[in-house]
This record gives sequence, C-alpha cells and structure tokens, in this order.
Amino acid sequence: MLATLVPLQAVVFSLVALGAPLVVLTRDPLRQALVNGIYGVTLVLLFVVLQAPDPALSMLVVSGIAYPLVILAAVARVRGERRSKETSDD
Amino acid sequence: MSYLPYAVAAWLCLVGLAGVATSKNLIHLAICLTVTQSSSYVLLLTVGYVKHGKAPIFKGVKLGTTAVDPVVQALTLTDVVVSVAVVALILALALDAHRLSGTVDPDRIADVSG
Amino acid sequence: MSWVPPLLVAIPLLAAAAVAGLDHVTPAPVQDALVIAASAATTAFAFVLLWHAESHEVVHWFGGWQTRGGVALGVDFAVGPLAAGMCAVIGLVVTLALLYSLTFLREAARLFDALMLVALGALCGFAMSGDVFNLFVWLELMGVAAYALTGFQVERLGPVQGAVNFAITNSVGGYLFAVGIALLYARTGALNLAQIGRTLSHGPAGGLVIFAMTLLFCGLLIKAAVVPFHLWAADAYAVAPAPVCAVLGGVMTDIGLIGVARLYWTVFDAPFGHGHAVGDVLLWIGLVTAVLTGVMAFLQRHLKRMLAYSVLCHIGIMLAGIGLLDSSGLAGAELLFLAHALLTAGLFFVAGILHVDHGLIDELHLRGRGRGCWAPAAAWFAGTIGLVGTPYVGIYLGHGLIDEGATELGRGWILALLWLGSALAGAALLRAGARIFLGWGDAGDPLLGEPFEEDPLERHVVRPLLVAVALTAVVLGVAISVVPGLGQRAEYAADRFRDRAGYAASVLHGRPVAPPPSLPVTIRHTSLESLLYGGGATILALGLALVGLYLRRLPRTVSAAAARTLAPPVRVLRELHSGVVGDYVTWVAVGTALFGGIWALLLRG
Amino acid sequence: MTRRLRIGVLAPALLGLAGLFAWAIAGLPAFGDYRGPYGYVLNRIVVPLRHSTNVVMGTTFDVRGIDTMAEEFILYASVLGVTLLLRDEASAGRVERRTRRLRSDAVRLLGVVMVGGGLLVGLWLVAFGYITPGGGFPGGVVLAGAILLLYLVGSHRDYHPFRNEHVLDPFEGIGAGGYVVTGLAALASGMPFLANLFGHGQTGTLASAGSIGILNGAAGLAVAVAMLLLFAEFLETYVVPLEPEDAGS
Repeated sequence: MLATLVPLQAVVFSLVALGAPLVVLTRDPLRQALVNGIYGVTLVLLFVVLQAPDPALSMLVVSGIAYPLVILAAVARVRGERRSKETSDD
Repeated sequence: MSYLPYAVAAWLCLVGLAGVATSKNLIHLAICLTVTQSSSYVLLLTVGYVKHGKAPIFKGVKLGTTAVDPVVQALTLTDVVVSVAVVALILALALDAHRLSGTVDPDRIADVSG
Repeated sequence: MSWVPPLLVAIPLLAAAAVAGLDHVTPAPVQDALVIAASAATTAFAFVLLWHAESHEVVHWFGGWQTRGGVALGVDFAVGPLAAGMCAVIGLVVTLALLYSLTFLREAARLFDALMLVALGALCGFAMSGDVFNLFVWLELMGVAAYALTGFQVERLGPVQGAVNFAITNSVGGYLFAVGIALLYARTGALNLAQIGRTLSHGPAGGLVIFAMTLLFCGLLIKAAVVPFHLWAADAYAVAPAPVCAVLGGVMTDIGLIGVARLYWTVFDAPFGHGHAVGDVLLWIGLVTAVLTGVMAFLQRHLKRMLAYSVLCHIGIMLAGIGLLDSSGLAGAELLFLAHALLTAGLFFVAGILHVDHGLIDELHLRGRGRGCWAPAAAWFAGTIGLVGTPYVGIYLGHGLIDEGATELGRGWILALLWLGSALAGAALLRAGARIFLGWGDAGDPLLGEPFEEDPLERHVVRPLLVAVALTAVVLGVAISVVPGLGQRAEYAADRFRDRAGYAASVLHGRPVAPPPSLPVTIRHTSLESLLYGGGATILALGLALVGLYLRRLPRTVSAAAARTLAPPVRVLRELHSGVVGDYVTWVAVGTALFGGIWALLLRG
Repeated sequence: MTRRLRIGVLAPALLGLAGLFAWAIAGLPAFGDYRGPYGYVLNRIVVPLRHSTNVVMGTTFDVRGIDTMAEEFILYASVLGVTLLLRDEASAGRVERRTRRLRSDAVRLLGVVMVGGGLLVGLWLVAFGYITPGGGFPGGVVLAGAILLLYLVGSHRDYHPFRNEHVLDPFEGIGAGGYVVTGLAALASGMPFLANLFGHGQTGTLASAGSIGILNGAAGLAVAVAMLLLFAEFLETYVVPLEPEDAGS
C-alpha cells in the first residue's frame, strides 16, 4: 500500500497534521505567530514533496515575510497599548 | 494508507474551524482561519498529484514526461493570495476593535445583538 | 464570440484602479464623473448583453482558450437572459448608490468609490462566470471589498463588530466552497461547470459528490445569509453606510442564491435531478428563513437592522422559489430579485436620509419626526407596499410565479408560509413608517427591546439628490410587476437557465440554442390564489402594523397573555442573535453538518 | 451562548462533518491516481502553444489569466480596505516618530547586502517566473520585503518616501490596471479578452510567452506595491504609538 505514498511524503503529511492543532492551541498570539511560521515551513516542505515548486515559493514568502510582518506589527500594537494603559493607570 | 493525505486535509479544515469558533483573540482567530484555508491547498495539491510525476516545468525536461497537474498549482497560488488579503483585513479590523474597545476578544466586542 | 461580457468586469475594475491611481492629480469632480460614468457604462453594457442574450447563450472564452474535443481549457463567461438581467439590476443599484454617496460620503470618498466599483465588477463576474473556481475568485473579491465597506465608519465599535462578523463568517464560507471545488475536481478533473455536469451525468454520484455539493451550497448560502447562516447579516447591514447597505442588501446577498441556482442546474441536476431531495432541503431552508427573519424584522426598532431582516425574509422566499426546481419558481425568484433589489435599496436610501436629517436611526426615537417629509414618506410607504406584494405592485409578480410553481407541484401549502413571511417583514416596515412619518402609535413598545445608542451623522448633503435617488429606486422597483412582457420573458429566461443540455451544448460545442418563441408584450396575469394571498398579506401586514403601534391599548388581559406567551420565545430568539462571531461560526458548522447529513440520507444509494 | 454551550454544540457538528468527510474521501481516487483530463491536457499543449516552460505560470497568466486578474484586485481591494480601516489610527497617531538607528556598521553593511540581494532575488523571481519557478507573486513579496529591510537597517526615515501612499498609489493603480488594459488591448484588436497578443519567441528565454511576460510584470509590480502599502499601514500603527490619553478614545 505504501507504494503510492512515499515515506518522505507520509512523514511530511504527518508533520502538517501535527502542526495544525499546535497552531490553533497556542493561544498567545506572539508565540502563535512563531508556531504558525513553523507550520508554514511544513506546508512548504509538503508542497515541495508534492512536486509543486511554485506554490512552495509563494507559501515560503507568505509564511516567511508577509504573515510575520503583519501579525507581529498587530501583536506589538495591541501589547504596546495595553502596557501603556497599565502604566497610565498606576 | 493511500488515503492519509486526504484525511490530513479534512483534519486541517476541522481543526481550523474549531479554532475559529472558540478563539478569544482576533489575531489568533485570523491565524486559525489560515489553518482552515490551508486545508483547501493541501487538498488541491493532493488531488492533482501523480505517482512518480515531476513538477510541471519543462525546462530541460522532455515534453510528455509524466508531470503532476499544473491546474491545482495555479489554483493554490490564487488561494494563497486570497488568504493574505483576508488576514490583512481581519488584522486591520482587530486593530480597530482594540483602539475602540481596548480588547481583541471577539466575545467582548459584541456591541449590538438581537 | 461576443465582446460584451468581459467589459462588465473590465470597465469597473479598470475604473477602480484609475480612481485610486489618479487621486491627487485629478480634481474631485472629474473623479466623481469618472466613477459614475464607469458604473453607468457597465449598466448600459449589461442591457446590451441582455438584448444579445435573448436569442442565444453569449459565451466568451478568456484568452481564446476554447474547448478542444469537449474539454474546456480556459475560463468562460456564459450569459443567458437571466444572468444578464441580474447584471443590469446590479449595475442600476450600484449606480444609484454611487450617485447617492456623491454628497453622502465625502470623507475617504476615493477609497469608497474604488471599493464599490470593485464590488460591482466582482458581482457581474460572479453572475456570468461558467467556471467553478472563477466563481470562488469573484466571491472572494466581492467579499473583501464588502468587509472593508461595512467597517467604513471606523470611529464606532458597531461597524467594526459588524465587519468582523461579516468577514470571518463569509471567509469560512469561502473556504468551505474551496474545499468543495477540490473534491469535485478530484472526481471530474474539470472546473468548467458544463463539463463537470457532463462528467457527473454518468457514473455513480456517491458520498463524494453529495458532500462536495453540501460544501459548495453552504459556502454560497452563507453569502446569501439563510437560516442558520444568517446571523452576520443583521450585524453588518445595521452599521454599514446607507449606500453600502443598498448594494449589500439589494444585490450582494442575493448573488449567493444565483450561485446555488447556477451550480444546481449546470452540475448537480445531472446526478440528483431525478428526485426532489436537493430542492426540498433548499425549499425548507427558504421557508424557515422567510418566517423566522420575518418575525425578527418585526422585533427590531433599529431601522437598518429591520431592513436587514426584511432582506433575509425575501431571500428565504427566493430560495423557496429556487427549491421548487421548476421554471415558474426560478422565474419568480428572478423577478422577486429585480423588484426586491431596487425596493430594498430605496428603503435603505430613505433610512439614510432620516439618519442625516435627525441624527437618529431608532424607530421610537424618530417617532413623528418625519411629519411633513412627503417625498421620503412616499418612497418609504411605496417601497414597503411593494415588498409586501400587494397585487400588481413590486415583488407581487415574482411571488405570484412562485405560487404557480408550488401549486403545479401540489405544494399549495407553502404559499401561506411565504406570504406570512413577507407580511411580517412588511408589517414591521409599515409600523416604522407610520410611527416616523405619521406620528402614530405609542411612544414605547415593550416588544422592541432596549433602545440603541444613536450615532448622529453630521453631513452636508444635497438632500434633493438623495431624495431623487431614493424615489427613482422605489419607482423602478414598484413598476417591475406591471412591465408588459417581463413575466413571460422571465419564464423563458428560467427555461433557458434550467436547460442543462442546451447550456452544455452552447458552452462546450458552440451550438446555438433553439430560437426563442415570440413572447407577448402584455402584463402577465397571475392566479386567483395569488391575488387572494397578496391581498390577504397586505391586510395582515396593515393589521399587524397597527397591533405593533398600539400594543399598549389592547385590553389588559389580552396584552398580559400575549406578553406571557411571547416573551420567552422572543428572548430565546434575541439570545440566538448574539453578535458573537464564535457562535456564528458554530452555527455554520452545525448547518453544514445538518444539511450534509440530510442530503446524505436522502440521496444515498 | 456560553463558551461551554458553544463547545457542546460545536463538537457534535464537527464530528458530523468529520463523518461526511470520511464518506467523501472513500469515494476519491487513491493518492497519486490523478485521472485528469484538465491537467494532462494543459501539460501537453501549453509549452508548444505558449513557449512558457513553466506550465503553472502559463496557466496562471494565460490559460486562466482572468482568475489572476481577479486575484490582483483582491489584493488591491485588501490594501484599499486596510487603508480605509486604519485611517483613524494613521491620522490620530502622527505624534512622534521613533527613530532607532542601528549603530553597528557591520550590521548595516550586512543589511545593505541583504537589501541588494533581496531586490535581485525579487527581480529575478518576477523576471524568470514563466520559465522556472517564481512569478509575480513571490517576486513582488520579496521585493517589498527587501525595500522594507531598508527601514529595518537604517533609520526608518529612509523608508519614509516609500511609505507615503501618495507616491505609491499610482503604481498600485498601474499594476492592477495594467492587467486590465492588457486584456482590453486584446479585445480592441478583435481578439478575446486577455488573449496573448505578441509573438511567442524562443522557448525558455525571457522574450518567450508574449503577454505572459507583461502580465507577470504587472502582477509583480502590483504585488510589490500592495505588500509595501500593507506593511506600511501595519508598521505605522506599530512605530507610532498613540499617546496614552488618546489610546482609549
């Protein structure tokens, strides 16, 4: 049965399957951004083993550049403001 | 075993949905949405995969060599861009919600109901 | 090959790019003119397309990638009279909304205009597309534009909440749709609707096709906001600026239904067309939506929220018409769409005028404030009567055709439910009109819940323009039922839309359709039943409106008993509409699993 | 609903969906048994017809070019939307610009090298996208990222001219609009919308593939500008914190 699914592919599929709940269960957005980056890398690997270099490249720039930048900026903003509010409350 | 890839795609969809429905933070929720969407790329690429197929790029490769489906790859490219656009919008809304109410908890920004 | 279909997408999108690109180098009036001209030109081309589509299916293969040996290579737009008619009304409503917003929305006007034009292009593209992935792309495009437009008033939390709920629920819908596409592609190896339909017409359907259909339909029904996917719509439409509401409520919600109809008659009619299971589920969803949202409309005091539920009520009626799976039902849904789009837009425009005039949007706060505003009052009452379906006014003709379809299929019992829904929604609007423009009714109403926090609009508007736009929309909408020949043409359009073999032959092999019969140019008559129901619904709406106005003057025993029986269900209903997006996504999962389960039971084997 | 109730309603629904998924998957062909025909046909005909060795890009920019046009507009609409939604933050927050200069010359040199490298990689991805993997989208994102690096290695004043949306908007319009204009040009010359206009050149070189190159370039430009604007909108909200007393208003 394994003939159709190369072991390497099976491993990468399993990594992706493990990554998704980790992303969802990481409730702290900053940490989640990091976990999501790793999940993105597993998706890139998956695309590579599925012979899809173009989607892999797009996924790489998205999970390596686009998502981190906007997510980190949003997280920083939300946290920074909360901190400045807390200090002004004191 | 040869159905594992499809099961993974279904799993991603359900896990993402569960995350979206129970999220307490709009930024977290936006990322969960991308997990749900990753289900559709994984499914598309899985569906178009051909045993022993090469990437559909014929530079230095003889035409007619077995290659995987290029269509699903084109669709995936579009899908990835869609997800970036949607995430950016939801994050912008999250920042607005935070500016106006001091929270990014979707349960607590419910201003109107009924 | 016709050159018209791509223009309906290219003109608004190019104008959208130009508007933002030319900002700061062109004076504002020039840009305003450009925006209106682009939208008007799109509308005009839609009418040209309607004229062409009357005699043949207008097919355009992008990039010239035509079919080879029956295999579709590229993406096509395939337009019959029904889709062309949709585009024409979409163009009209967007043009009216843009005219209205000339003075109504001056702040951030460029961004607004560009997003409205993007939405216009996406709506037209969706109505014409003949490729399932292309449908998804237009769906996402109109969504992205609409989410941003909903959150336009960023200085308040309500719009942000509305936009968040809208964006998240509809994105989930979009992703379900995408998974459905992937499943269908795995089975058929095609994305062209006609080709998928042909592949599915032989071979067993099985769980794969049933679940793919469930995902595709649920994705679209989330956009169409039917129960239990409807919860986001009231939050979004209550807070978006009036011209945005006119477009969202008037045409964008309905587009999801057209997607369902298109997919059914090009694709899923092939494996499931021998039975009624698919249609019956749609019919029941429609019935429940019509009645439930009719009740919800009656419980609102926020004018735009009330209008939002009224939109959903008519969506339910249209879905029921589509669910009948015959030509009368589909033609009725199309005509109902035409009238409902224009009337709803007109009513949202009036609500915007009231908001600007008085800074209020709550029915009870506005009580008696509209006395003497004859033109807006006339528009409001005419629009409301048109939405109830009084014989030969507004949605009546469409409703009558749905009635005929139901009666022919031996399902006369659904008529009462459909008319009840439109009477309830109409009663709410009539009650609000009487309270605002005539000063009737009590100052308070325990049924309507807590007052809304008002959000005054301080705008310098050219009021006559707003009133003229509102009146134009309402007059056009009211007249739909008495346009000579329209009813017969809608039926012919529905026949063409339902002809799967004919559609596939024109798309895949370029074969012309049978020449259209010569159709009479007379006002289509409706059955006696429709006349009675239409009249009855009008009387019921008037009666209910009066009860709503004078709830406190009912004898104490009656009102106490009513309060005791009504209060608990009303409370439950309100609690279900919680405004929390996590709940909405949960209902999406429940609805999808439920409909999928029902279809699995009915269609298996 | 309370959270507990919500989870109680959600769990059975997801289980139901999982069951339906399983049922659907049982009807799928086994992994690797793609039966076509769409993909196989394109793999055979795109290279001889369009001289684009990368069939995926040929599909993206030619065979299914209309999808990609809509996709560019999705990105465009998203940028407009984010600008619209964050306009209050931008106008309220222009209080003080935090400037953080990196002192170490070595780090700055590294940065300059990375900026240069990023620009080259981005341009290369855009330019050769229809021959080898790459294309407008990843190229555009990398370009945007490289330009953003200028901001990270220098003071962010260096980034300022690019951040000014009045400079960028025309480019954004040109990128997305250019796509439509290319389509309309074909229509005006009597061909279908987005038909490939030019000669197809030599397979495997930059001049191959006709309009694919133009559309790819337009997409690259549109994506780069869109990403820059998006980054700018979000970073603006990051580097320019509101005064505490403004924060709640």
